[in-house]
Amino acid sequence: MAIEVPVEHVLLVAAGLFLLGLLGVLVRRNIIFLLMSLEVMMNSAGLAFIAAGAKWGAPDGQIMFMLILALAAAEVAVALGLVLQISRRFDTLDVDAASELNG
Amino acid sequence: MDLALFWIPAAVALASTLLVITRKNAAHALIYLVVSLLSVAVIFFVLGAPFAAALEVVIYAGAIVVLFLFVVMMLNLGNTSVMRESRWLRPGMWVGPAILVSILLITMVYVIVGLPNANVTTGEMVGPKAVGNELFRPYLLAVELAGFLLLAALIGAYHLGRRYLEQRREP
Amino acid sequence: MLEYLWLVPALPLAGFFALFVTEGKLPDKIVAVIGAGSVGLAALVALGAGMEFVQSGEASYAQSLWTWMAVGNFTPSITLYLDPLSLVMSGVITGVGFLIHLFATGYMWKDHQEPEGYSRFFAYMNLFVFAMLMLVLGDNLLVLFLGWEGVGLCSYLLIGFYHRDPENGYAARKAFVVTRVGDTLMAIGLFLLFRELGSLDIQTALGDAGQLDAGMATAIGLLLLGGAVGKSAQVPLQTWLPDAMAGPTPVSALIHAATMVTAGVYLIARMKGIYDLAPVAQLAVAIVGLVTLLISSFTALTQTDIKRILAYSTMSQIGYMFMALGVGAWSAGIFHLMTHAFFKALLFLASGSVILALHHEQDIFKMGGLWRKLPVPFASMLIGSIALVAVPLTSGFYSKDAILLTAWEHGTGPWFWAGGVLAAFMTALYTTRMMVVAFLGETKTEPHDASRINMWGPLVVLAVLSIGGGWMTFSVLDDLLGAIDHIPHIHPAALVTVVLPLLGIVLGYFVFSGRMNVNSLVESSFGDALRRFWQSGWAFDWVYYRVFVKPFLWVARVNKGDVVDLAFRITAAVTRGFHHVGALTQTGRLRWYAANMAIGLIVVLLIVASV
Amino acid sequence: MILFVVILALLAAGVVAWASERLSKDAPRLVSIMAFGAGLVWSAALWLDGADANGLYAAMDWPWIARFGIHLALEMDGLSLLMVALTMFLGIVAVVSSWDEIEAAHGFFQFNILWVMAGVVGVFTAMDLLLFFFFWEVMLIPMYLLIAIWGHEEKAYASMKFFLFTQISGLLMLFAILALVYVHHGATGEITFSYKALLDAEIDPRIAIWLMLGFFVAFATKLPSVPVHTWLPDAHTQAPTAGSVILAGILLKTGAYGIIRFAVPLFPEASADFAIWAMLLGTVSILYGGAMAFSQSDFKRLVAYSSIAHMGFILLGVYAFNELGMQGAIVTMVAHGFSTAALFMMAGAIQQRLHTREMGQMGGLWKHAPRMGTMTLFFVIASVGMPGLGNFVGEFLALLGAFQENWVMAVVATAGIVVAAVYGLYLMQRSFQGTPNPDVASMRDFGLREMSVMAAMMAGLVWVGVYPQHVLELSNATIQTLGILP
Repeated sequence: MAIEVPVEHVLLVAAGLFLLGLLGVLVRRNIIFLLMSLEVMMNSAGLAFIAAGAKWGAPDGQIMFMLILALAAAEVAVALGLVLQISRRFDTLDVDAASELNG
Repeated sequence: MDLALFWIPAAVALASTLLVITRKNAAHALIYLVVSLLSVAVIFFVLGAPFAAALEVVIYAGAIVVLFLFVVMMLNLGNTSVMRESRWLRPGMWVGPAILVSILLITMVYVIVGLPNANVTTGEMVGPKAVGNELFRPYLLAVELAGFLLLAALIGAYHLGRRYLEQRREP
Repeated sequence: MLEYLWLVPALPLAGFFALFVTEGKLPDKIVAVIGAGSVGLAALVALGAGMEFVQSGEASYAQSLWTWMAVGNFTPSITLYLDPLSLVMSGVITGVGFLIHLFATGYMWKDHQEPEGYSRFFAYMNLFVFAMLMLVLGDNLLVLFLGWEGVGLCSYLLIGFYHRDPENGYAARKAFVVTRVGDTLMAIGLFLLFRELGSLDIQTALGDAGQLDAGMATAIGLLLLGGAVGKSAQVPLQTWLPDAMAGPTPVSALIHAATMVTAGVYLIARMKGIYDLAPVAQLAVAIVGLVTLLISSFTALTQTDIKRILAYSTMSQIGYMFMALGVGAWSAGIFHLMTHAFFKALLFLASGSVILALHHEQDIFKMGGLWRKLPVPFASMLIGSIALVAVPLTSGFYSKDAILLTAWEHGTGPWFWAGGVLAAFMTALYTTRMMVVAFLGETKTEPHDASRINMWGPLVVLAVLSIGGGWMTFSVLDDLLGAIDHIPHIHPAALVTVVLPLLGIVLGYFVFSGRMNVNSLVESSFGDALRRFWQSGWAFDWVYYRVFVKPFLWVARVNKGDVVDLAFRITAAVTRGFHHVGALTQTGRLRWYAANMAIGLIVVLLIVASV
Repeated sequence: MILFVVILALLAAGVVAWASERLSKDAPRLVSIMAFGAGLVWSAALWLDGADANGLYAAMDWPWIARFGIHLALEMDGLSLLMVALTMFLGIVAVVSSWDEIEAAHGFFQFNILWVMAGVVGVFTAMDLLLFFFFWEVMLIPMYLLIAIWGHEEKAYASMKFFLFTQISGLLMLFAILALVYVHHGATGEITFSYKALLDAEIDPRIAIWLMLGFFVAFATKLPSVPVHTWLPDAHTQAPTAGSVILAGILLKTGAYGIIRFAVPLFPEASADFAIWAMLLGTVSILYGGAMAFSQSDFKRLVAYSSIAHMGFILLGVYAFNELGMQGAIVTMVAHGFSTAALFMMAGAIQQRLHTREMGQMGGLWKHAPRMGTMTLFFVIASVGMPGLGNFVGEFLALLGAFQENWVMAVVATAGIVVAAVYGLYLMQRSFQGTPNPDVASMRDFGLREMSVMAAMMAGLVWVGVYPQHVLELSNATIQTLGILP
């Protein structure tokens, strides 16, 4: 079923996804959207790993992807908890409101 | 011709991602996110990683997005939030980040295209068995660490969320 | 008795120690017994030891106690050294010291501010006697220096005895600091001596002094003179002595007349071997003496405070001693030191009784007519005065005469003699003034004589010594310092020397009792300016204040915050500035950080791509 | 072995003191007193016992990090014994002086004191450069805490300043140590931090001068010498009394000890070339410290600046490179330990009673507290350099030694004793003499506890001043073995 794809193409797609995610992170102020964008970025990183694994026909890429997956799951769990706290404390989902770490 | 098998889901992924970051309604955005994740899953499959593709569907498109959905529902983001989003998302906001990102894009494309040799994937399937063999032998430590991480996240999320719920109940 | 020589300094030290550890809790009577008794016992021991020493016919006797410190070849030992010179000195210190202590038991009886003041006073006095004895008995210059600093310390403590008055504290500190300037010079002299001769042992150093070249000997001589000048209140370090009169009068008698201020004379006489090699330094000694002599005798003429008059008089008499040493009349100088101790102690103690009787009135112009009311003090003052003026047959006459006659024969011509005679005339003038104004005329303050036997007893003894102290032939020092030069008294210079002071008395009597009117002279603008100039002690204080004290105070005030710290504070401020700039980038906004990360990524990628 | 046990015992006593706070308020300081008392007895016993054939009183050498040639090497010779005994004695003084000054966290306070002292004992006995550096740091942090927690108004500023000065200069020393080991390794192929091995290291003179400076700067900062002295007045002024006593009595001496033990013997030629500058720094310290002391109106600050002046004599003496100067420096270390510790204790006692250190708010205190006045007078006189008391012996020997080497410098420095008289007596005048300040209604005088400590310090000063031979003999053995004298 699998086909031969130039790695460059996959990497380009991964880069595109990554940059779209980054764009979202930079533009959106709503934390929910921000987190979604982050998910996209992580996903693109996973894609790059898979591509690398496929290049060598080795399972390591998939294992890395699984680790990223675990990371993403953990991150989302904690981050969403934080979202709840922020929305309660600042009464908004504006990420710029939570700027108490300013110097 | 074969490349179309790759490029079609890729195009879908890119397009739906673009929609994710531009939607004003969080629920809509989530739907597009699911689409994006599913199309990436297809790409995985095309690249010969069926196990990863399955995980992508189950965990990403399933569990994580559902988690998002729960939160969106808990926060009760209705029309007001859509209007607030449109207030926050003025077109001018896009300019600066877009420039940054396009510079990055150009450099990345430059770097990727400039890679030496012709690199082509093998086109072989690497099934769950191979992955499992590798995962629980040399990468066992990584699995353990991931377990720790998840446990920590579990406790953290529980802690954060519980306080939220308790404090909500008070008034 | 000689083997008990160590008891001489040890007894006063023990007295000090006893009074120190009991913290003034002893009854005053016991304090008096300890304070005066310890010195009295020391005087007895000194007398016994001295008699045995003279009978033994030895040139010297040394008693080694222990080695102070031993570092390489520097091994000063604590050794007591008795020779005629130190014998005379310790005799004066313990003898006159005992009489003054005795007087003080009465003088200080209720005259102190704190309950423990009486005890404290005698503790300091005993410590002083100890230090002074170490000074004269020490066989090593370092031990001498121990005594030297010790007496300075006690002088400081006793001048500031009534410490609640800040003026007294100032006077005490001034005395300590000014003499310390001299001490510093002396310390440098010791360093130099050690470097050149490898020992601070006096006899060893004097024995090896021949190795010194003339320049080095002169340098050492001048540095030691610096020390002597400070301690003995000679020009240019004389300014502390008049202020030192802030102390109780027995202190002035003991420290600032009889003993401590003569330490400089002792030092120079002790180091005769060095000065013999350095004629320039010796001449400097004579010049210092002459200048002090003249300056202080003119100043004494204008003072109104009886103790200040006596203080300037002391300076001038020590000037005589310096001049004596400088012109080579070594024995006569020490002789004068001894007689001066007698009559000046007498004068101070007598003035002390007067002051006490008048409730601390020291201005002679507020006294007047006291001779009838206070006969014993008056008689004592009178005897002390004629000895001071050197009326023939008094002790002062013999010693001063010997000095002036040697000065007459000095190689540089009769200049020193002339200055000395002029000063002798001035001495007669100001002494007469003091006596006439304070004791004759009409009574201005009613006295209240409370003196008892322990106060007038010492006066009588000292009066006898002031008259008869010069009758015996002073020859104990002949072997050590050379015999006193006796010239037949028919010489014209001798005649002038004798007659001029008598003229001064007569003139003084007529002027100050009002029988001769000199108002036009005194009240002229020149006369007034001169009077004020003299009264200020020839403006030394004024100059020193502006040249030394004021700049130092200015620096102290300006630099209180430590200018060096500025360098570190600026460093800290610059760092803090960078911190503020850096903190501006910390907006606390997540997307700002993310954008910066993106920029950083671009930069890194560009660098990677361009390589 | 015993040395290691002693250091461990002090550390353990610190922990015990901290824990014993639960028992009672008095327990921690009793633990401290007993620990220091035992230490003092122990050092006295060592002294009476005498040294072995090598001039050592105790020694041990265990491998620590063998791979890098780092040893747990401790040795106690005459100088070390002298300094350790002083440390133990001043430990008692420090505890007594803060007896009822500390209001919070008694246990932790005593813990810090004991740990500083443990570090100090390590510094005075370490025979391995890295171990030395380790102890150097060990004594720094508890001291920082003492100032930062129990200090006065500006404790944060003062403690930070103290920390930064010591730490940065310590860093220079660490560089110098590592570079020295590296150079030695290059020459012999052997990696070792052993002091004795490095003593014989042959170093290119051009490098040696820089390495020597690394050590010198660290020690001169600790000493302190102008121009890196400015941490001292702040630290002293703000520290609690026990902190000041330890700082002045002991910590400054570690700088002097370091110069004598490390900076000079490790780089004899470079030090000889540098001697003139070090002597100049000493001279400047004497005069500048004295003048600054006079400027101050704060009792403690004045004493702090006077310490700087006294430490100048140490630089002057050590870099005179003769026995007289070296002995003078060592005697000064001991005598200054007594006299300044006593003055700081006095300052602390006054502050505790009057709640001020400003001399403008004192005056005429003698009326209320004649004992305190007498004690202050005694120690002021000692620090002014009165013969018969310890400071004189030290300063005179240092100056005498310096005079043989460079008479100009010695003459200028001698002027410092005049300045000492000026500020010393001024201190006395403004605090205890003069018109009694009407604002001071009464003041509790010293009791038996304070007086016994004061009496011990007075006895110490008189002992050193009248018969310094005991000190001189102890240090002489060390001076001869260091091999730095011509």
